[in-house]
Amino acid sequence: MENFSLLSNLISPVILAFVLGIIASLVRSDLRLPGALYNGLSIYLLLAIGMKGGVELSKTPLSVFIGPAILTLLLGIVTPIIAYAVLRKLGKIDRVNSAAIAAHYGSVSAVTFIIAVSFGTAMGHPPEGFMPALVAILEVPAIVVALMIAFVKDKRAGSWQAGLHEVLAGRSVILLVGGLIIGTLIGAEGFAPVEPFFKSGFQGALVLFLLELGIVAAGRLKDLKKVGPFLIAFGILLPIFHGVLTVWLSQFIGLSVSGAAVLAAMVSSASYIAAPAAVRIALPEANPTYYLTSSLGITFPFNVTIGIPIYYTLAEYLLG
Amino acid sequence: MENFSLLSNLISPVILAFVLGIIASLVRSDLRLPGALYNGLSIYLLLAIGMKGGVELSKTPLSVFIGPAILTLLLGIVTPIIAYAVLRKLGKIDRVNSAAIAAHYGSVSAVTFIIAVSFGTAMGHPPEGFMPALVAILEVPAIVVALMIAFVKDKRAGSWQAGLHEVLAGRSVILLVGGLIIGTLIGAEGFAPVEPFFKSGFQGALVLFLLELGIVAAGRLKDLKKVGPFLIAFGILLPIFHGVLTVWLSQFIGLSVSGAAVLAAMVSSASYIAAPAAVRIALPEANPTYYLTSSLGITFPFNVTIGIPIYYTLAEYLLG
Amino acid sequence: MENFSLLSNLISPVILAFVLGIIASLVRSDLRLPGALYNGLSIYLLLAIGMKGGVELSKTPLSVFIGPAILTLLLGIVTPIIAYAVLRKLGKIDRVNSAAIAAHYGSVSAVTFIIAVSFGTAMGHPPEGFMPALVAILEVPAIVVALMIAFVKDKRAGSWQAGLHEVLAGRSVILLVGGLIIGTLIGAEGFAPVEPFFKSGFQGALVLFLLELGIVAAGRLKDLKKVGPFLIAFGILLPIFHGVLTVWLSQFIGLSVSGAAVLAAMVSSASYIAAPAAVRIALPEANPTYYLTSSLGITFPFNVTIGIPIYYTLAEYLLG
Amino acid sequence: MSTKLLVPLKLVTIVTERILEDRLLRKITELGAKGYTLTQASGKGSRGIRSSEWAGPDTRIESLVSAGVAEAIVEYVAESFFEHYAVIVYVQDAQVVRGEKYI
Amino acid sequence: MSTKLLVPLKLVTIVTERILEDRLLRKITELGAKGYTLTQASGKGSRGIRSSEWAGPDTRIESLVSAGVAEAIVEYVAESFFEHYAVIVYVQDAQVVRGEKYI
Amino acid sequence: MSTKLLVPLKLVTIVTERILEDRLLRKITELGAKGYTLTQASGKGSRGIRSSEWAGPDTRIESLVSAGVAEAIVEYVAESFFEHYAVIVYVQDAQVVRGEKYI
Ligand SMILES: Nc1ncnc2c1ncn2[C@@H]1O[C@H](COP(=O)(O)O)[C@@H](O)[C@H]1O
Ligand SMILES: Nc1ncnc2c1ncn2[C@@H]1O[C@H](COP(=O)(O)O)[C@@H](O)[C@H]1O
Ligand SMILES: Nc1ncnc2c1ncn2[C@@H]1O[C@H](COP(=O)(O)O)[C@@H](O)[C@H]1O
Ligand code: NA
Ligand code: NA
Ligand code: NA
Repeated sequence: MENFSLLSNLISPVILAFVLGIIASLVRSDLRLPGALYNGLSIYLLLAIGMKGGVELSKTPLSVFIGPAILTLLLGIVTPIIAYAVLRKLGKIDRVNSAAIAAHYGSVSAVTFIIAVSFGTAMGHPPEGFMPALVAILEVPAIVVALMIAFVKDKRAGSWQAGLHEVLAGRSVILLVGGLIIGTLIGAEGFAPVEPFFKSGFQGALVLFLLELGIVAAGRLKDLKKVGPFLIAFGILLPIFHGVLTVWLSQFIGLSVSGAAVLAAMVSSASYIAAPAAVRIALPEANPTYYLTSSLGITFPFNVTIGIPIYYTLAEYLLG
Repeated sequence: MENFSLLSNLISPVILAFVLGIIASLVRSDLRLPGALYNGLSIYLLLAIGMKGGVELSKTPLSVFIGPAILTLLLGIVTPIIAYAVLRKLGKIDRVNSAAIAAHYGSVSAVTFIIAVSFGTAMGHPPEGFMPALVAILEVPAIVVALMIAFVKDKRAGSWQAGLHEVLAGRSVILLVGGLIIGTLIGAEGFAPVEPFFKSGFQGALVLFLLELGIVAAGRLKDLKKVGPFLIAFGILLPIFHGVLTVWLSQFIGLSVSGAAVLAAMVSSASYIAAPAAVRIALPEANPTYYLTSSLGITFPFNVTIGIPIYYTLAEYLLG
Repeated sequence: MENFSLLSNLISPVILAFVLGIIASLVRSDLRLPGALYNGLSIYLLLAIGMKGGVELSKTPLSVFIGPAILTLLLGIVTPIIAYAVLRKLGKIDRVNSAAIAAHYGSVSAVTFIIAVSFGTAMGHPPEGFMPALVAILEVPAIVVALMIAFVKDKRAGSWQAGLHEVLAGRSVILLVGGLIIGTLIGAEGFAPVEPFFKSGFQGALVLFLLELGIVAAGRLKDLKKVGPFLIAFGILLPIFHGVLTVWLSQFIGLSVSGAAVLAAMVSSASYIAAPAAVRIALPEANPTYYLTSSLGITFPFNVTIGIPIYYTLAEYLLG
Repeated sequence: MSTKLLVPLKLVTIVTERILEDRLLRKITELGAKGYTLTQASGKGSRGIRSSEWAGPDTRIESLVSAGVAEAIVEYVAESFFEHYAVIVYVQDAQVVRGEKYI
Repeated sequence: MSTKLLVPLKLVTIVTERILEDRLLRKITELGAKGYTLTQASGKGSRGIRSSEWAGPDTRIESLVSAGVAEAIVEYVAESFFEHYAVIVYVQDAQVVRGEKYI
Repeated sequence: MSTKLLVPLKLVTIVTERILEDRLLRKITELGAKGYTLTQASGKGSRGIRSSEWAGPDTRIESLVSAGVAEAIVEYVAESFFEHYAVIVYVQDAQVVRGEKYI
């Protein structure tokens, strides 16, 4: 499986579109995906992930799914606590900003997930079909845990309930969970008529989405100075730690090599859609520069270029 | 043909997306399709219907098409008169609001049409290919008739000509009729290169469209109280009556079982794109709450869940 | 090859959509593609052209590509000079407006290019796969040359550097060149997963794009009076001259019949995306009515209906 | 402001249903407006429910005009649309650069 | 302007993060605003970086209200949002047609 | 309004071609504007035809500034853009909450 190489990952159209977006931003191009299109693409991608996951889930025996599901839930609870501890103890970052960042690193980036799946699939090793269900499981708990940490001691400017509503009724969760349920109900046969739209078009839509994400991420890069060296290191090392931990734990629940690698990519990834919205509402005192720059400007590019091949290589080594 | 069951209709991805939209709205999610995308999807869907209909029409002998065309035209003239009479006599609704509602129930909902076609196709009984041409025929006359009723006696605040222009030059008619003509001119061969876009992607695009339609319809549900019990009953019983009438008449013009059922769904449906715009211009005194809530909040959900299977079952019984 | 007929070109869905857009505008329809969608489509089309060109380029030996590339570059330098001379000498048009128009007629219209390719492909004679790379080569030089002409003698209100930046960092160039590079790097294998999105959907997306282009072009038609008979004749005769010149020169560089015809269509076409933006910045004194009406209102419709079949017929005659 | 460039004019703002846009623009041009600026808007007012979600969102029309023209526009809109359509109109003072262009 | 149709009111404009929109609209309605007009906006201010590109662009809220209500809205926004959120609020005079509707 | 929170400032509004946006924003920041709000717009003016349909729709820039900065912006725009570009600029009074932030 020497194919899990860094290079073959880097020259996928999706990653190159991300790079093109960064370059376009650096040369001050007028290129921008219209907001409506970017929103539309994110709705499409999330619903597609959910539905495809649901279709697969409808074929999966509970006995196969239960182990990965429980592990994912546990990691969703543990990883924000790890992240918080590291930020407070090693980074000396104040409580509210630590909790805000922890919410992001405990939750999951759907795009990182998709790219991890594509990477394995392109290598000829598609992961388990039910993985999208794990994305839905991983999305929420970390945000809840991190907000609990933030609210447990102090009086806060924001509203804990409003933040929770923002996650639970936010479009990420509605589309992922709604899609999962729809996919489970309709099964493969019911999915067939919409398959050309949601499956064949998926990778191409992702190219456009990452073009814009590159433009946005480039805008974050100029804030690297402001976040300081600790947060830069944190944004690379914590994902590696979470990824390694996940691969190691995956040994015990019967995931395939690719499944373990994809779960590692998910756990190591930092949310930049659901978490920012919830944190902005619940913890307005937290500085968005910290959590957005680290999750979108550092961890996301790191994971999709270097992180994912590492997790695959490690999974191959431990589980292969 | 016991397959024409309610359940198999309800668990299609399209209907479930509609339900998901309703739920998203009820839990106050921030999920909304951007306006530009919703408009774009409606342009795509209408043009696709038109073109596919035109391609089929180019293969259909006039002798086969003429019967259904004349019946459709007649129903487009008669049904608004029926609707008006019922609203005035039984509902005691004032003249202008009755005419406004009648315009909607005489015209046609393109989405209901599409879902009716999909239902039959999924059951293995696709209707005649020229049906979209009937949508174009059904769209306009009812609105003209209803406006005539409204303007014949009284002086009105709005402009009859402006309303008529709004229907005839409105994008529904331009796209349906334009698409029909394009499809007829290019035929199957000319359609081939654009077929992946307009045909394979169609059902999936409809899923996104209905997601938004669910969100909008949910916004209408809170007005159910305002429209009162008569209009709620009207929004269910009139479609059934129109549907039954249509199926019964279809016996005499050589439509297939599916063709009759789809025509019944069309005739029974209420417009909520072309008619509201025309009525708002021509009859501004009419209260939009009445016509929008009944057509979008009551009749549309009724038809796509319960109505369509009823029309199919009846058509099977009478024509099968 | 009697198939290269005017009629078979005119009844393609793409041209008919353009006509439908014109009609919609003439009857004052409310039909308009939302701006976000129109922008999104143009991003999609340009990136798709670039990527497909790059994939083909990765298979093309340099020896085959070098001849066409040099010819294209030369034509990109010579045609704006021809255009400028004609406008100044025959048209007596002032220097700044002549330079502005020359920038448009030296550069290239990507949509004209696509339609020329489709035309040949539909006739069973697809041109060389590397043609999109020639679009990228043809886009910029003419604008540079024309701005040089404008700035060489006089002090100008606009900024030459800003105009140049507008072309080079403009989304046309970023997407075309970026797409070319991505396509070259990923090759056919890497392109496979995104092929359904970028290739199968392409013709259909073009239909929607031309619908809007028709609406916009119709808005230009009312300015025909303002631009006067000289510019109308110029907008038809110069493209023919450029097209004939290109076909004749193509004999010497080993292009196929279709390749020569497509290159002729490109060279004869006038830019209406990259050039207007650059010219507006660099030459604000120039009157947009002149360059937009002639390039979009005259040359574009002429080329896609009559010009392209002429270039094909001539290429067949000279090279066939 | 003391700049000699500035001319005092009236800024008339109209927020109304998209469906009236064409008619309104034609009319205010007739009444003497030399230009206008449009933005997409949405909103809530006394008419709880409107068809605007179907006819597209509301439109917000701004026009800089002389006091006389402002008065004519205000009267026209009030008479023609207030009864049956969702509409709001207000007038503000504005100092306009090279304002004589717009009179 | 001398038209008898016009009533002097206050136009309160708030530009802020999209995420606050719902809460703000509910509150200004409570405080007495009879309507509002929304437009999408983007912008730059003292808070260099904001999450608005993720939470969607900013929102621009305009409401025509009486002087008293304007004061209440201004105070509410200043107290509730100024410290932690990107927000700007300003008040202008406006002559509103049939303005008594909005008081 | 009597609220002590309010500071009288000038609201400068510029509607112009999208293509000038970057340059204008850089310049008004240089001239002392502490922030701005952008909305997408379209419109009609003295220049019947413009390239804006190609360069994207117009842009509407609003900036709350001191009287001095307003004057500088007005002069800059008038000098640099009035001749060749589609542009309109006007200035209004506004009472700004915590307005000292923007001076
Ligand atoms: N008090 C207000 N302040 C600002 N805008 C308003 C106000 N009232 C109404 N509007 C706007 O005017 C439109 C029509 O209002 P109405 O005719 O009262 O339903 C609404 O959709 C709002 O966009
Ligand atoms: N001086 C200003 N003029 C106009 N709009 C402003 C100004 N300052 C801030 N804004 C708007 O208010 C938002 C929040 O500003 P701030 O809280 O200062 O970051 C910005 O994104 C702008 O849209
Ligand atoms: N009288 C006016 N009132 C409001 N906006 C205007 C007016 N005149 C021009 N504009 C706006 O300014 C832009 C440029 O105007 P102009 O330079 O006169 O073509 C137009 O596209 C409108 O958006
Ligand atoms: Na994570
Ligand atoms: Na009907
Ligand atoms: Na050219």
